[in-house]
Formats: sequence, structure tokens, C-alpha cells
Amino acid sequence: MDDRTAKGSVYEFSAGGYVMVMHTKTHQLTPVQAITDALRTMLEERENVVVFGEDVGKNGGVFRATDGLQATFGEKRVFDTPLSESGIVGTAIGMAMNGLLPVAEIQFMGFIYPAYDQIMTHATRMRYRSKGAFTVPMVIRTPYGAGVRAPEIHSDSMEALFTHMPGIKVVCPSNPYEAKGLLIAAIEDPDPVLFLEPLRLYRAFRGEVPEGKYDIELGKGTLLQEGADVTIIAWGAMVPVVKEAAEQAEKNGITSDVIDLRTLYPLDKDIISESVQKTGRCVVVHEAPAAGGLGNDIVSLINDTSFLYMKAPVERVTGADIHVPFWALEDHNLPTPERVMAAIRSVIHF
Amino acid sequence: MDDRTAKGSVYEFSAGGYVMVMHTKTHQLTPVQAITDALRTMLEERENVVVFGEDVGKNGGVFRATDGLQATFGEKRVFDTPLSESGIVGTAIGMAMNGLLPVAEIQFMGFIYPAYDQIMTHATRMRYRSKGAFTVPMVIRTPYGAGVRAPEIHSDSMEALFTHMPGIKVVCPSNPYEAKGLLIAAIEDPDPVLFLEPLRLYRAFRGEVPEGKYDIELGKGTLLQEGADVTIIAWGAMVPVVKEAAEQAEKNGITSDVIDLRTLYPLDKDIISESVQKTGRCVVVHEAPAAGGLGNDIVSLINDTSFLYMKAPVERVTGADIHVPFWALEDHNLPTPERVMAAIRSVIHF
Amino acid sequence: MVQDMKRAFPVIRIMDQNGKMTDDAYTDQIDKDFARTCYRQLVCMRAFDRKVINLQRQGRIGTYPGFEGQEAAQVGSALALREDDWMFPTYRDHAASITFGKSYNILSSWNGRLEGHVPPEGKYIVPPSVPIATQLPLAAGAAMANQYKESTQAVLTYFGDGATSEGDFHEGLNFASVFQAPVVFFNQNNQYAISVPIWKQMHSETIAQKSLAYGIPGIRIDGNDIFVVYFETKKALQRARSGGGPTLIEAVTWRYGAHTTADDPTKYRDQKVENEKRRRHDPITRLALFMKEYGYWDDTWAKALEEEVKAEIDEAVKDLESMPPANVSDMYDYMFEEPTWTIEQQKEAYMNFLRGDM
Amino acid sequence: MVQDMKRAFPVIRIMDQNGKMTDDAYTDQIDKDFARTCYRQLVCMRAFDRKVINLQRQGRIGTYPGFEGQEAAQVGSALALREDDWMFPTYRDHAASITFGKSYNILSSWNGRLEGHVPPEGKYIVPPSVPIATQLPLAAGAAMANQYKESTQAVLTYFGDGATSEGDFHEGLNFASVFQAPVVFFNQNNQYAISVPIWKQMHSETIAQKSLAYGIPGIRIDGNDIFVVYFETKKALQRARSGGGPTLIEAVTWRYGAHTTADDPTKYRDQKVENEKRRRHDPITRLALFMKEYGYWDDTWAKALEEEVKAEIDEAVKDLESMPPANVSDMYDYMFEEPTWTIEQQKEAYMNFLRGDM
Ligand SMILES: Cc1ncc(C[n+]2csc(CCOP(=O)(O)OP(=O)(O)O)c2C)c(N)n1
Ligand SMILES: Cc1ncc(C[n+]2csc(CCOP(=O)(O)OP(=O)(O)O)c2C)c(N)n1
Ligand SMILES: [Mg+2]
Ligand SMILES: [Mg+2]
Repeated sequence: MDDRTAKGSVYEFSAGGYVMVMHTKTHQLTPVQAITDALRTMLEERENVVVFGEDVGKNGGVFRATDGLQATFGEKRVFDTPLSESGIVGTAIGMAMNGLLPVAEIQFMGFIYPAYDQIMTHATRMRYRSKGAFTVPMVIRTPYGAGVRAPEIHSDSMEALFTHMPGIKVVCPSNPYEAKGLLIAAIEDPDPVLFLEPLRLYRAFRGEVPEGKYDIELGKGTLLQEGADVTIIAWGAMVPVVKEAAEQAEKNGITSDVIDLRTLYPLDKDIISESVQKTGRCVVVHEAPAAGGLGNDIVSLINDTSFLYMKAPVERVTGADIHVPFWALEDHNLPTPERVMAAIRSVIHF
Repeated sequence: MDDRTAKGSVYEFSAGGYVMVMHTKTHQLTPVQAITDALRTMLEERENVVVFGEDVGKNGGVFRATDGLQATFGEKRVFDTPLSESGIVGTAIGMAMNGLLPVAEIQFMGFIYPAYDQIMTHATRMRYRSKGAFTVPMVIRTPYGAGVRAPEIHSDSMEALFTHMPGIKVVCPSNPYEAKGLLIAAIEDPDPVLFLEPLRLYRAFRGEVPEGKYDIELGKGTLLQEGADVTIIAWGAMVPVVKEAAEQAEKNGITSDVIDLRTLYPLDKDIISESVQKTGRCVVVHEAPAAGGLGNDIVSLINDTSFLYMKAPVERVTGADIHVPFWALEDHNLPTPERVMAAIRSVIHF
Repeated sequence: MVQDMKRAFPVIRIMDQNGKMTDDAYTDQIDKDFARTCYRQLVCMRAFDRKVINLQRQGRIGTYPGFEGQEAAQVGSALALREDDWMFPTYRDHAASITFGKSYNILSSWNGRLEGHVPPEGKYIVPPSVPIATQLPLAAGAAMANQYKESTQAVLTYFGDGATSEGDFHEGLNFASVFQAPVVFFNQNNQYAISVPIWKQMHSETIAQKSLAYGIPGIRIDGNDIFVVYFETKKALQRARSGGGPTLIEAVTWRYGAHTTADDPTKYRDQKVENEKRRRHDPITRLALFMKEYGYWDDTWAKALEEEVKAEIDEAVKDLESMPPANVSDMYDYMFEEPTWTIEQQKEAYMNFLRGDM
Repeated sequence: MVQDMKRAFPVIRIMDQNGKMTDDAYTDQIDKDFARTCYRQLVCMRAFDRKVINLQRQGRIGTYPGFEGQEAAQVGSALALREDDWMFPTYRDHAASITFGKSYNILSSWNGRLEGHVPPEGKYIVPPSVPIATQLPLAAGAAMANQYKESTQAVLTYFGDGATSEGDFHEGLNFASVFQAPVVFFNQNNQYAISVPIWKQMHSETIAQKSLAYGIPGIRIDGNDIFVVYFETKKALQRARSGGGPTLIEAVTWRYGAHTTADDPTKYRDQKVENEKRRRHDPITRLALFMKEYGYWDDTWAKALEEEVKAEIDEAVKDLESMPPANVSDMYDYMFEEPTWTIEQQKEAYMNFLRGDM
């Protein structure tokens, strides 16, 4: 489905992204409310959707992402599990193989590692190893990222552990409208999807979200603004950061293509290569460590598709090769508009 | 310690790598025997070295890597554990914090995922999160890679899951002499080291290995042969593959720098950039999936250090974005000299 | 408390080593047909296993994990399943899978062929798990889905003594117990995990007692007594179907041979034990003695059966060896329902390379 | 068997709710000094906890997980340790850590300061674990190292009721049992894991019974009776030191407040229970009653103590708030003993950026 039309709504492209020009009913929601709305919509639309994880039931999730869902849909469809990530993902796989559409929550991305084995050896291999006899239409939702002064291990951003893993799509929205549409698409996807929610943005702002079901195609990035001099690529919580940097740049006479990737695997090759072939310069921004980070894949993609177009080496603005620091220092490891601006300057003046 | 001198031996550089010109006693060992020799040497040299894992005791390991060690050093120092990877790594961390030098074996790299959480949240964070009060001088050895017609999950090559993880070094030898020297260096390293053993090479050939203790510095690659036209980068089981490709290339009048990285994190920046700045062309070869593979990091490194020197985009010859196929097809997903040759041609004729 | 476990969980059998029934409540439930079905399946599975090991020695098949000695545990439990139940086996459970309806082509998976993992249409036989214990949470989840659908289908999963050390054993049983999911955890305690004997694997005296950690029923049975296996599994399945939650069954058994064809058991145990086990505990011998004792035996039938089984297995090997070569595109085509552009591009590039276009 | 667990593992206490000793064998071992040490520490820890929660409300410290209600479990067990034993606590176990010798600067870790994790020289107090249950295998490993060194140091590790669901709980206990490692697994069963009550966490009636799965001693005690906590922990440590292997202790308790300052318990439970718990089960009230009963109480002393504790804690807060700003280079400098070139380069680049060189 084209992402500009939602049940009775019509969207039009404008400089700031898509805007609705004909309404069904919409609401001003925060990103986390949009997630809840997506879950609610899919619990209504598909009777085999189940939502579960630690504290998602009565408590409505530690971020309130599942607030009110158990009250509406009952304990059968929205439930608490034991504190057991391998168990959560493992049972989700079994459910998915047996006709359900599980949406499992991992409370923070830093707690997904105990489930890594289940995702690596079962969720992502089942279709292949049964030659299609069994499939795993499962979504794992998890908040990720730093910047909210959370305790240790609550701020990890290790998307690259999953973009490297064959057999799973990785999605990461940056705003309420897309959070809803992408999550619905993820739930409807016939294969496993890891859905990363930028926890720093959960309540950072509101945006228009239409009622009812609509989806946004997985695997497609979006151009947030068009420019001529440099391509800036980001996703999730880094999107507001790069937008601010792009504004600063504009004040310095540098105009940018700003790409929000939205899906991290598979990468949207066309949007990246078309843009860098126009600008010849690129800055990639992510929170994760530089080594092994998705930034390297983007550099590779540009190397593969656009070698002769590049006027300067791609600059990556990323976390260092360190664990997310204790929060007194976390801001020092997070890309900021200033650091992105410095990178823009350096690709421009190369 | 310089890697050319081992207790009483003197090595000299020649076209084929280092050769010994003055001997202590040496033995012709296979790579797996060299591993055993390294373990034996360190069990002798350091009384706090302990060696353990599934089947490493009486059975001497499923690949015989610990053959005879329990008989010599007793059950206290060389022992079997329960079938429990998180337990193996978790207890190894506790031992390392408390004065031992554990060398834990994970039977195959495909079975390291249950221990991923322990490595990610404890082994690699303990020094930082205790501000140096506790440290984890631990080695995890594990055979990796495809090509021996092994059952499912026995052929994984997911080094990038660890090169992305802050706080751990990743080492991967390709021959007996270096296997011993690197493993000794890994055991002496004050921080966690993941030691990947190319199982396909375990018994593939023999090489001269000196008796006694010597080490090879971690973090340094080695130039296996010098050429002018292209740089070929590989490690572990791909080293013989690229050597063969380089020979073929030579017959076609193309001469190559062939780099064996040996350490995968941190990458040897100098050896790579010096070589590509000379050749202007580069082919990187690995078994792991293209997406998220270490090849991308190498492309990035070249982008960062040698942009203006490159005459063609870097070519990567890798596994596809799929799980290691069932073995009837595994060879189709493994880089071969022919595929490497094709990539060489393509960077030359770009 | 700790000391009493071998008494709290005695090894239950209903047929003794000489084939005599020790509990007549069961004797009546076993008729000639059933006894012969059991016998046929045991004999057939053993012949299959031996054949494969021979093939492996001749280089006609890859590494293979034999199950000789464990036939009663596998066949008895598989016979207890209802046609539409789910099975999550391991790499060693081919006797169970085949008994439950998997075709002999399962063999081809040991030749690196994907085709060996595909179950017959309508059968819920999941491909065997290689990573130890990982199938237990899956089985719990599949059982939870049955609950959700208000289906009376139950789930049975196999695992070994070594598997009890993995976190997934614990998480799987805990989930199943909390949700009272209709799943039977069937442990084949063959007392070794490759070279590691059970007393280095755990400090508990039995595996059955681990059920106490989850507040679920647990039972320890003689895995070489096909009847106790059958009836206890049936009971557990029945309990599962009727809302009584999961059960842990420990079937004590022994593998006669090597862990796999790549293993050398003389490295870690005295294989003379094998002879002793064969002589005193063989599941097939025991069933034959029972049949003789209860008048269900017939030499001509047994002779004919042997021929029949041999022919069946020869046929299976012929099928194996006449398979067309593996299809290269399979390795790309089952990662996602719709391939990503990356995989599509990689496939195309490789196919071109194979055709010599590159 | 399954049904008997609450009887097999009754909640043991030696001091009843009114502060009366129910087992006089212990009464003699408690003198005034010891009672006062206990009381002081309880009062001090509670004052600390309340202070921190206040600081958090005022925005002077980050998210913080309080332990009010659990003081006796933590203080009693920590007092049972020998000076040179090892402790592996969780995020909620500051009363234990401080009692065992950690300075109040542990607080600073909730302001995102690394410094809060550093133990005093020579103390084996490991930084609190955040990822649930992961510290259990570590504790088993540290205990195995003590065995290796033939040291009589023991290891004690804390964890919650929720932690029992994790694979690492199982793997840690199994390892410890197999190697008979000198480690005490001290469970604080406060009956909730954030919002999830214990009966949704497990189907077993007790946590203590999980010891049966490992063939190790297990005991269920009243975690609000500081004396039973102290003596049972001491016994378990003694057993560990003398080669008797690990013990699982379940200390039943209750957290009065929220899971952390970011949690709202009224979302998932009736906080009126709190009043009931405070009235009938408070560990400090109970100890005060005991002291009055046995003549160890003195109003003036108690009053003076309050002042003393207040001053001590005010001092700690002053220290916290006068810490110099965090050192940026710390985040780079403790990844490896010698930084890799990558980290060195990243550090240099960022330091230059901070100085405005870029
Ligand atoms: C997670 C994991 N670790 C290690 C292995 C290697 N391995 C294969 S079988 C086996 C022993 C299994 O023992 P048990 O569970 O008793 O089953 P059995 O083989 O005796 O049937 C091991 C260690 C594996 N397959 N998976
Ligand atoms: C592996 C992991 N999963 C999830 C969390 C998030 N989390 C933090 S505390 C907690 C509940 C822990 O409950 P319990 O073990 O009973 O300890 P308590 O907090 O009650 O002391 C959860 C789910 C975590 N820290 N680690
Ligand atoms: Mg076994
Ligand atoms: Mg709790």
C-alpha cells in the first residue's frame, strides 16, 4: 500500500514530509501513543494478534505503550509473561508457527541479548529450514537508545546485531504517523520483524495520526527535505538531531537531502544512491558504536553504487567504540547537531 | 613482543611470510595441534590458567583441541562443564574477576548465541563499570566457518557480532605458527578475547611450530605477499582461498598485496591503508553475510583513510544475506578462488 | 528432602526385563495388534538406524547421530500422539518422527538436503532442533497457541539429559507451567551428552525431580519399556488436552553407539557397557519376550517382517540416492516470503557467475 | 509431591511479629551489641533509602529503585558475611552493599556516575547487576575460583523473585551444584517483579523448592526477621566454606514502595497492602519490639541514633553533591587496559571537538 493513502485519507508531499489534505478522523498523538494505537488497531482487525511481554498487561508497559489494551482485549490477548526474554521470544516463535500473530515486547533493547539465540537459530531460520512449511510472522518491539538518563544497559542501540542477521527485517520509526503505519505493516509482514522504538522520542512531541488501519511499506526510506550539497542519513532518535543540523547548515548556505531510513534491513538502496549521486557528499549518523555499525553498510552501499559520484569520503557521526556511558556522560557519546554540523563542514570542505 | 622472535628462535621475512632461520626445537603441527600446544604451554607457564567447556576434558574436545590436557594437568585445570553456554561464559567471567585466566571453549560458533548476553553485559563491561576495580582476562575459543559438510548451525561465521561489541578483541589465525602465538597472546591479554578457529583448516595442513612460549601481537595483520595492482584482504579459512586467487591473478599478470588480518577488532589500520594507497584497488573476502559483515568496516576504513587513492570501488566477496545453507549447497555460498578472481578482474577493469 | 529423590521418583516400568507385565491393569489394554505395531516399528527403526550408519561408513551420507537403544522411548511416545498433535524433535529423534508420520526422506537432511525437513502435508512435525534445548520454548508457545484457539491438540517435545542444563529448558518449562500449556516435555535420559556423563551434567539424582521447580507433574520411567512409555505419555497428553498443563517425563535409556558417526565413545567410556545393556535392557528383546510370553509371537511373521522392513528401507535408500541435485536457488528463496532486493541481487549475481557470465 | 511444597518449605522465622524469639537456641547467641548493630544498620538504611527517594523527587538524583521493607533481608545476610567474602548484588541491594562496606557514594551511580561502582580497596563488592539474573553464573564462577585457590572465601549473590524465570538463574545454580561451589544464592522474594506478581512469574508455590532441581539445600525464611536471615545465611556460608556446596535461600519479604521512582505501583496493586505490611510485618518495628522485650532498648540511645544517622546521611548527600563533574575521558579509558587505536582516535577527536578545535 502506498503510504500516502490511509483509509479515506489523502496525503500530499510537501517540504516537511507528507501532510494530510483530506481527513478521516485524526488525533494528535505522541510516538508512544501511536504505537498503542497501532496495537489497538491490529488487535481489532486481526483476531489472531496477541500482545505480550514483561509488564505489558495490567501495568500497560513500563512506557505505557500497551496502556489500556488488556482492559479492552482481555488477558487472553494481552498478557504479562515471566521475566524471561528467551522464553518470550521462543514462545512467540511457537505461537507464530501455529497460527497466531504475536507482538512480543522486550522491555529495553539491552535486554534482548538473552533472546538472541532464539532469534538467530529459530525465528530467522524456520522458513528456510522447513522449506516454507513453517513460518514465523512475529514482531518483536523494543525501545532503544540513549539520552533519557536511564540506568545501565537501558540505552543500548545495537541494531547492527540484527541487520547482520539473515532473515529478519529491522524497522525504526521517528514520528507518530510512521510509527503506527510501520508497526501495522510489521505485524502484517509474513516474516519476523524487529521493531525498534526510539524511547527518547516516546513523548518528545505530537503528530497527526489517522484513526484506523493504514500501513507504510517496509524497506523504504523517506526524504524529509531536499537540498543540493550534502546527503544526511539517519533514523529513529537521530532524525530530530540531523534535522536541526540541516537547519544550521542551511543558515550557512549548505542545503541538504535529509533521509530518514525507517527500515534498517533491507536498506533503501535507491533513495540513498539517488541522493548521493546528486550531492556527491554524505554524512551518516547513528548512536551505535562506529565499529560494526550500520554506518559502515551505508558507506559500502555508496561504494558499490556511487563511487564515481563522490566528491568527499562519507563521514560517519556515531557513538565511539565503547558501551553507552553511564548517564552523566551519555550526551558526550551521542551525536549532536553540532557534531553533525562539523561533519557536514568536513565533507563540504574536503 | 615482536612476532619474529620466539624463545631462542629467529625469524626472517621472506616472500612466503616469516621463516625460521635459527631453530629451537620445532614440530610440524596442524592448526588444531598448534592450538593444543598453545594451551599446554600456557597451562605450564601460568598456574592460574584453566581450560574448560563441553567435552574438553576426557574426550579432549570434539575436534581434539584439548586432547591429552586433562590427563597431564588434571581435572582441576582442564574440565568438562554442563551443556550450558551462558553458564560457561558466566562462570568464566567470575573466575577471571577472581584471579584465574580462564580459557573457555564454545563447541561451535553457532552455539555462542546463548552466551551473547553474558559477553555483552558483563565480560565486556566489567572493567568500565567498576572503573577498573574488576577485570576479565578471559579467552573464549570457538571453531567457526563452513566447508566441512557439518550439520545445521555448525558452520556459522558471525565475527561481526563481536567486532561491533565494545570491549572485546577478536582474533582469527590462519596457520599453525600464528594460531599458537596469537592464542598465547590472547591468554596473556588483560581483557576479553574471542578467539575464532577456522575449523575447516584444523587438519588441512601442517606447519612449523616452535616449542615453548612465544606470542604474536594482537591488532596486527600480516602481509602474505606483495604486489602492485590490488590489495586482497582476508582472514582465517579464507586465507588459502585468497592465496589461490592471487596465484591465478599473477598468471594473468596481476600482482597482489595479500593481507591476512589475524585480528578483526581492532583492525590493523596501517597495513590496510598503506597497501590500498599503493594499489588503489581492493577486494575483501569473508564467509559471513554481506549485510553487517566486517567487509563493510573495511570499506569504511578505506573511505576514511584512502579516499583519494582509490581507482575503483572496493569489491566484497562474501556470503549472501542468508543463513549458511544446508551443506549440499554450502559451497555455493562460500567465497571461492574463482569468485575472488572475478572480483579482482572487476576492480582492475573498473 | 534432597536425599529422597530416587525414592520419590523411582524408575517406573510395567514390563520387566523378561517381558513380564508387572501391572495387569495395563496387560488388558495391549492386544496382539498393538503389540505387533510396536514391534514392527521398533524393528524397522533399528534397521533404519543401522542402515544409515552403514551408509555413513561408506561415505554415502554425512555425519549422523544414531539412536540405537533408544527406540522404545521414541516409538512408544510417538505412538501415544494423536494424528493432529505437534511434535518438536531433536536431531536424534528420527524414530519418533518417522513413527509419527515423517517420511524416510528425513535422511536426506544428513546429506545436507533441505527436503529432509519438510513434513507431510497436514502433519505438525517440526524440523529437528540442533541447538540444544531451544525447541522447548517453541513447544510451549505452540501449545499456548493451541490453548488460544481452544484446540485440543497437544504438543510433545523431545530433549536429552544434557539439554536440561540449558537456560531454555528452564524458561520453556517455566512458561508452560505458568500458562498451563498443553505440552509434554519428553526427556530421553541416555545418560550422556556426547562424552559428558549425567553426573557431571547435574547434581540432582534424577531429571524427573526438576518438575518440582515448576510445580508440574514429573515422572521417571524405564525408557526401554515401550509400554510404560506409551501409557505414561498418553496420560500426560490427555492431561494436557484437558487443561491439566504440562508434564515432565524422564525416560531412562542408553545409546548403544557413538554420539554421532563423528564421535569415538571409547575416548570417554568403556563400550563393554554396551554389551551388558544389550543383554539385559534391550527394548526390542524385551518386547519380543513379552510377545512370546503372551502368545503374540509368531516366527514366520517375525521372519516376514524382517524382509518387509529391509525392502522398505532399501527403497528409502534408493529414493535418497536418486534425488535430483540440490537446487541452488533454494538457499536464497526461503529467507523471506518475498526476497529482499539484497538477496535478489546476490542470487542473480551468483546465478550469472555459475553460468559463466562473469 | 507437587502439592506438599508449602509444607516441605515452610517460612521459617525465629522471631515472631511481636519480637518474641520462638527458638531459644538462638536467643543466647544474640547479645545487646549485636542487636544494636542490627538495629542501627536497619534504621540507617531506611533513612538512606527515604532520603534518596526524596532527592529523586526534588530532581537531585536520577531514577532510583528503593528497598524500604526489605532492610532485614539485606542487612541480616550482609552481616553474616566474612570480611573477605564476595558479594554480587543487584540494583536494589544497596542496604546489603553498604552494610558490607560499600561507601554511600554508591548513590552517585544513580546520578550516572561511574565512581559509585568502585568498591573500597580490598572489598569484593561487585557493581550491582542490572540485567536480571546474569550475576548468578558470575557468582558461581567466582566461587569456583575460590575453590581453585583453596581459599575459604565464600560468595553471596542476591536476586529477586522475577529473576528465577531467567535461564541464567538455572545455569548459575546448576553450575554451582555440579561443582559444589562455595556460593549462597540469596533470593529476596518481594513477590513482585515490577508489576508482575509471583503467581504469574512461576507456577511453583515457593522459590525454595527450586533447590530440589539441583539437589542442593534450600530454605524458605521470613525475610523480615533479621535474625533468621542472619543465622541461616551464616549456616549456608559456613557450609559453602567447608565444602558443602551451594544453598538457595528464599527470604520472603515485601517492597513497600514503587519498583523504582519511575514506577507507579497503583497501576497494578492496591497500595493499601502496604499499610497492612507495615503494621504487621515491618522488620524494624519487629526488631525494636524484640529489643524492648529482651531489655536491649533504650529511648535515649534510639533518639541519639536517629540524629547520628541523619547527620551521616546528610554528609553523604553533601559528598554526592560536591562531586566534581564527571570526567569525559572515563568513558573511553576503561574499555581496555590499553585503549585500541580506534578508541584513542575517537577520544582525541571528541576532545578536540569539545575544545572547539573542530
Ligand atoms: C546450544 C548447543 N550447544 C552445544 C551443542 C553441541 N552438541 C550437540 S549434541 C550435544 C550433546 C547433547 O546431549 P543430550 O542433550 O543428552 O542429547 P543426546 O545427544 O544424548 O541425545 C552437544 C553438546 C549444540 N548442538 N547446541
Ligand atoms: C534481562 C532483563 N530483563 C528485564 C529487565 C527490566 N527489569 C528491571 S527490574 C525488573 C523486575 C525484577 O524483578 P525481581 O527479580 O523480582 O527483583 P525486584 O526488582 O523485585 O527486586 C525488570 C523486569 C532487566 N533489568 N533485565
Ligand atoms: Mg544424552
Ligand atoms: Mg521482586
